Amino acid sequence: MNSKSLRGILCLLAAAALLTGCGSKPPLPGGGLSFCASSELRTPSPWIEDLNQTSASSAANMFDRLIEQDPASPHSFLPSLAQSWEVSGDGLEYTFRLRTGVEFHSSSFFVPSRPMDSSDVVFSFEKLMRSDSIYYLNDHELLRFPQQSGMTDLLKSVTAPDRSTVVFRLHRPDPSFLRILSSDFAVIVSKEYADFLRTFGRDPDFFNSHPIGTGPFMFDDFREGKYLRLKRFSHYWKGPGSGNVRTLVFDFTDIQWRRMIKLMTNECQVMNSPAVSDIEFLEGSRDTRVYRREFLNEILLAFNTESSVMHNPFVREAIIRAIDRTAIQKIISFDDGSASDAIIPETASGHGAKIVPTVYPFSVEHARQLMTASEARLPLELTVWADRTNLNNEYRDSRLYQILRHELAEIGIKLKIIRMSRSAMRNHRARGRYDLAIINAQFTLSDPSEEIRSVFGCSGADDNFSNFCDERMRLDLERLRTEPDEKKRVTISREISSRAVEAMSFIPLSRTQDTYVTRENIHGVQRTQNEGLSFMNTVIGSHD
Amino acid sequence: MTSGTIRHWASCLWGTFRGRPLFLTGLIGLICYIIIIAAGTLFMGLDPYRQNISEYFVPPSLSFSFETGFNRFIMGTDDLGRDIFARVVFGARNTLFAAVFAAAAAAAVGIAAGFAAAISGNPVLNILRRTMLFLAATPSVLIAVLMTAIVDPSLRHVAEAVALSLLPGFISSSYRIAADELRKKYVIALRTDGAGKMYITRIILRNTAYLFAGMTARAFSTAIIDIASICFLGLGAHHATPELGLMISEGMAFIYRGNYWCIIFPGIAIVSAVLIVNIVGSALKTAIRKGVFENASS
Amino acid sequence: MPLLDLKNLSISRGEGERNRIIDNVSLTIDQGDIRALIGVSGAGMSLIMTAIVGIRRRGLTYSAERYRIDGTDVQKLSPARRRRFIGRKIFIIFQDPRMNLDPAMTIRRQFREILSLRNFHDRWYRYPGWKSRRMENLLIRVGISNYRKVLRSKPGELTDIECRKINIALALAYEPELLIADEPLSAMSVSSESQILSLLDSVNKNEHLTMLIGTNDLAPIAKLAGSVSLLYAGQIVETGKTQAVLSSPKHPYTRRLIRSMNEMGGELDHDEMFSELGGIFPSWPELPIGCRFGPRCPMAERVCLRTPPAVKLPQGHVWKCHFSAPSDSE
Amino acid sequence: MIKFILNRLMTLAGLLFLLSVITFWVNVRIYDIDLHGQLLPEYGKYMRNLLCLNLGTSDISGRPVMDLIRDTLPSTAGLLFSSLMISLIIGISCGSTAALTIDRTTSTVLTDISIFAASVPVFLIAVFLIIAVSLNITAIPSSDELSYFYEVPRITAIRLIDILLTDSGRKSEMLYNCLLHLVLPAATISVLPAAELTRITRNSLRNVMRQHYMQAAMSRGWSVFYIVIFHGLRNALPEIFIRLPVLINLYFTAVVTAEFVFNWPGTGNLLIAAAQDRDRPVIMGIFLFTASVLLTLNSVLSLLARFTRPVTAEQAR
Repeated sequence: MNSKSLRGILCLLAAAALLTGCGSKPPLPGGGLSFCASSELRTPSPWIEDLNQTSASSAANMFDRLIEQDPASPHSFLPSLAQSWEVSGDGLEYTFRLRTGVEFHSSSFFVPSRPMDSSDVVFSFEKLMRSDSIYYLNDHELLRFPQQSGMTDLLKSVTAPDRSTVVFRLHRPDPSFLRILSSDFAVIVSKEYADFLRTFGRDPDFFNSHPIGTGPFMFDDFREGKYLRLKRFSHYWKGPGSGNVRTLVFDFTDIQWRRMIKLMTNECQVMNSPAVSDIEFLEGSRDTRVYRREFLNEILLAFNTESSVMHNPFVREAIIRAIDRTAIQKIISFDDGSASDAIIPETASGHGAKIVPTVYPFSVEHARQLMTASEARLPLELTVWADRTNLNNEYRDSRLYQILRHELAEIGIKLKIIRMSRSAMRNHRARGRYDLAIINAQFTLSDPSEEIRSVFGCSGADDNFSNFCDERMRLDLERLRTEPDEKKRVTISREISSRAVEAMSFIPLSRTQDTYVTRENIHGVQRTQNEGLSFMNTVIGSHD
Repeated sequence: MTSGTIRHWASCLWGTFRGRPLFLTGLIGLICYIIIIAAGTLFMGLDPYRQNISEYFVPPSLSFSFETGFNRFIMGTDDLGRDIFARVVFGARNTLFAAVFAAAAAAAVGIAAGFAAAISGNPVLNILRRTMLFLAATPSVLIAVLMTAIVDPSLRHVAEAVALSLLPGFISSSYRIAADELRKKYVIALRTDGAGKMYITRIILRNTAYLFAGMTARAFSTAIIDIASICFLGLGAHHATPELGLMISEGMAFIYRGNYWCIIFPGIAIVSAVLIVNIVGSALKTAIRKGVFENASS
Repeated sequence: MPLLDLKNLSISRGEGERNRIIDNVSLTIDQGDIRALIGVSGAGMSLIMTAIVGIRRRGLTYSAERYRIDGTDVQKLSPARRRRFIGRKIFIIFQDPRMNLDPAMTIRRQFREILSLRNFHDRWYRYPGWKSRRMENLLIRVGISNYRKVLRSKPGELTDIECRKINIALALAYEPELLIADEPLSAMSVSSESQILSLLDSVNKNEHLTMLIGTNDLAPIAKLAGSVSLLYAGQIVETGKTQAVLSSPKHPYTRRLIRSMNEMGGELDHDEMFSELGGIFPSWPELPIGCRFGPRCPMAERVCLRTPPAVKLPQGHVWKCHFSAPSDSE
Repeated sequence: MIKFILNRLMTLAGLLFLLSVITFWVNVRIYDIDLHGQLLPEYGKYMRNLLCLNLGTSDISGRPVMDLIRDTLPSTAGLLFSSLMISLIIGISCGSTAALTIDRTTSTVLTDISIFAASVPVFLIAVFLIIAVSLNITAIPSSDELSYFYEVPRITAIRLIDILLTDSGRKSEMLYNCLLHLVLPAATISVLPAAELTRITRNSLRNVMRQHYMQAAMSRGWSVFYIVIFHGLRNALPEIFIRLPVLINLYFTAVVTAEFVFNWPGTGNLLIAAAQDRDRPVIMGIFLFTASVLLTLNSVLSLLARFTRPVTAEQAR
């Protein structure tokens, strides 16, 4: 009676099944490599981005710098776009001789008419230095790299005596200037392109959203919060290189487990920031390789000293003592080291750094007494802002929050944790009501001064979520800005951070070491100075 | 209430549950569920917060050895070494309490408003009822999201959002039921006999109670699903709170490594709760209908 | 050869004699005949009619010794072919005239559907627009003069009598060999009843359409039907030519029926007659063990309550009773 | 009939007004707007912004909310449409089968499956699909709309259509990739509505099948398929339409959850991200947008239910 209708339904189902498809694996399109990055970019132009691994990687692959750090010895530099350079006797004048015949990328609407010359270099740096420059992304955004590196204060002028020579003049001698120039973010862009765009009145926005550089990969497409796609640049001045990556995609995936799934299902071939507890698993897996990174990622707890409750130092000390930071360190990073009060470790070797014994040892009893002494009304409800993006990962964060909540409940403090992105935190800071903030700070061990000045800075524009600043810190920050010697800067940085801890405005919660993971068939991913990943010489091997 | 009526209701209930194997299964499931939750939260000394780093990702097992006795973690542990069984028990309690609150609040307010509109015939209430007909499809997730804009997310607010989303449905259907009933001959007869509004309300309520029992049970199961979904999306309970949806959301972070037990047990807890509520709800509906309209002896 | 030859149709709800809702009903209808099936509602008329067209109800088991239409053994056909075959031969009209028509479709579309889905391979009138012409003709044929408006309307906008006429017109459009009508006269005024009766009569005479008409009232159909079958509690108690049955009823039930009809000038309906008889009309699951009319029969004897009666068939007049020739004196 | 439409339109307008009042009140609460007794001018300003489709700018990205919605809506529409098709086909065919085979194993099995499926939260289905499908068949991806390696020009903004419209050499490859990305989210979204639709179709079609006109049509020996579609479903439509608002709710939750889990670049994902970031302008904007769409949809559905309902004899008189 209804065999016919059943048949019809079966046909429909079969059609649906065909439509959804259950075929074999599609071939990876054209030597494509996908990098699942833990943080997202708002523009494809690295010089107006937060300094993190993703922006450093995009800068490293799309652009070139005048000079490069020698991978073999961290304090010497190799020529890149500059063939050679000289420093004047007083250390105030740097003269660079440029490489000739370096071609810029071309795009669908712009074809460069000339190779790179000195005017491009001058333009690239003036654009960063000038505060009245039109290359701001948004009026509330800061030009991140030049401000953090201190270049704006250091650089007096950039001039081009002839087409292949550039002269940098400084306000004061600074030996770290070469380091600034070799930074991934000190990129050279095309002046001709900017002029071309200006004739159409599309200069700042198009320049930032469709960048033109000289690097091994050229810009192809960008979608905010989703991806950045680069194509191999066939006329790269260093030659084709040994890599076979033709299309490079930065897949912005801020949720950690999704990065992992993408890596496991080969949707991504490279990812960064795996969960610490997964590293063991990943190292054991046949499909993946783990590369540890020599880089320090610190989770700091900032006390908002302007909040009415946190103004009370007893409460702050009670909180510090109530947190078992050794346990946190163990849980978050599976590190057996003991907790430390020092934000910058004594030795600059990163992992396994010697750690000074803590001034505020863990003691719930003591914390309870302090709470009684503080005469705060219990239970105390505190609002915590937590940094959601940047270098952290979901997994670690939620664990951290749970531990904090658990431990502070012991001394009668209830936490209300609100997670938001770093930029949201920054935007809400002025009018926000928060008591504590959990932030992720990322220090380059050789020169942590940039991040130090951002996190502990005294001007309102910084990311100082404790709002704490006394005269000594102000002086130290000023010294840090002007100090030419790299080693001394590390010392000053350490002083600033220990002062912040002493004043109980900040406390380090845990220190992690970030890593990146690749599929087993990916070889030759290189690290750059600012811990970006360069895929120029990356080889995608065959599956087996 | 005399002993006769108690016996009558007891026999109706028992008769219904005994009548169909499905109902009986549901009843047994319900009893087991309640016992596990009550025993787990009150007597077994389980602690859903206790962390033990050295025993993370212990797989679930029922193994037994003479030295150590039964495996301590029958459902395994999560990444912080917390007992998943304890978290499931407390999570089920939290989720179900929130769902009970949402369904009960929506039912009480909704039925009262719907009846008031139908029986009083007040035009203002009638307009309200009409608007509710439109709002009946407002998704709870949308209300929960709106609430995050005003207040900080918490399980209580999620329950309130779910109650709000269930309310219009209750108002419009209780209005419809009451209006239908008012048109029936026996009510007209009562009216002509001069019965008061309160009396008529009571009679109608008694005669439609089985419908409302069914509706409330359905609302309860919807509330369980919605609360779990909202918490899964991260708009609900705080991170450490044991909550079934949130546990699954956190367990997502380990599925690629095969630690499925972080997800499977909360998942089973949700699905079985919903199924049990649905089954027992329809059994109750049948039983109440039997109790109101049939004689106990028959 | 009879058009419909149905022998010993039984429809039962479970095992055993007493669970047979329809008990060994046999119907043979000759070409061009009108057969009236008479019984109260609940006697099983609808069940028999739907069984003939192949609609089965849930929970019932159907069996028949023989079922032939036009000489073809329907039971030997595969289910799909059986459906198509019966569908081509028989057209059924259910009791409620409006519910026979799809409420969501205009009358025109329903005509069109019937005219398209019935395969008229050998028909001459396949010129363009023949369907419209045909449906208009048919509507006029059944006595609907405002056919344009009717064709445009949906069933909900029409009156009962119009719907009945449309049903008959649809049947004519379908050109079946057997028309089954379930209570075509129920709940109608006397004038509409006579309209429908004369329409059915003329259809039978002019189109030679064989009919099986189920009704609970003998009087109006008596003039129309060539033969009648009386149904009581799922059994056919008496069958024969209308004339023969009317003049010499054999079964007590028939006699009672005819006597009351004569006494009251045809105005008496079943309810009144049975209130006179006393007792209640038996229905499943309380069917009597012996003769199903036994408990209410005025002339019942012991044997009637114990064993079912056998069928008596002298010359085409069939009845079912323990007493071979009941006297007229009763 | 016109009166009925007007009535519905008036109700809709009233509800939209109510919605604007609610969101206005929420805005006042969020931003601590000091009304100073100037309630009406403030509300007027708010309404003027709304009517100009000016929903404010995001706190996080600084982009206008309307732009964000315009960017993400096509992806959601594409996903919604494909899952709508899948669930309609599966739901209606399963429901019809169940209604036709009542009291047989097929019907029981279908009904049981649909009841069980309705007890499973949609996120569990999503998680299950990732575990069962994506981690085993690596060809089926678990996130995003299309592999980022492909470049599709933005014509209609719905990826699938855009791909069909392009004349790229890798068209078939892209189409295949796009469909593969669609598999898991669309499956996740379709399951619950399909189950619900199965139940709705089964119940209303069962009622219709009992009617005499259906039995008469069946007795005529026509194809069951034809009868079910052109008579059965046609007459079951009003009842299906009346119950569809339940489906809207299901679809909304399912789309939001699926977009969140599968990282689909749609409005639902945007909404959840905004809620997690507490990006209030975006939350309010999307809420307002979605709520007005849902309300409109609801009134359209009730109009449809009214128009597909056949005229009864009482109404005709």
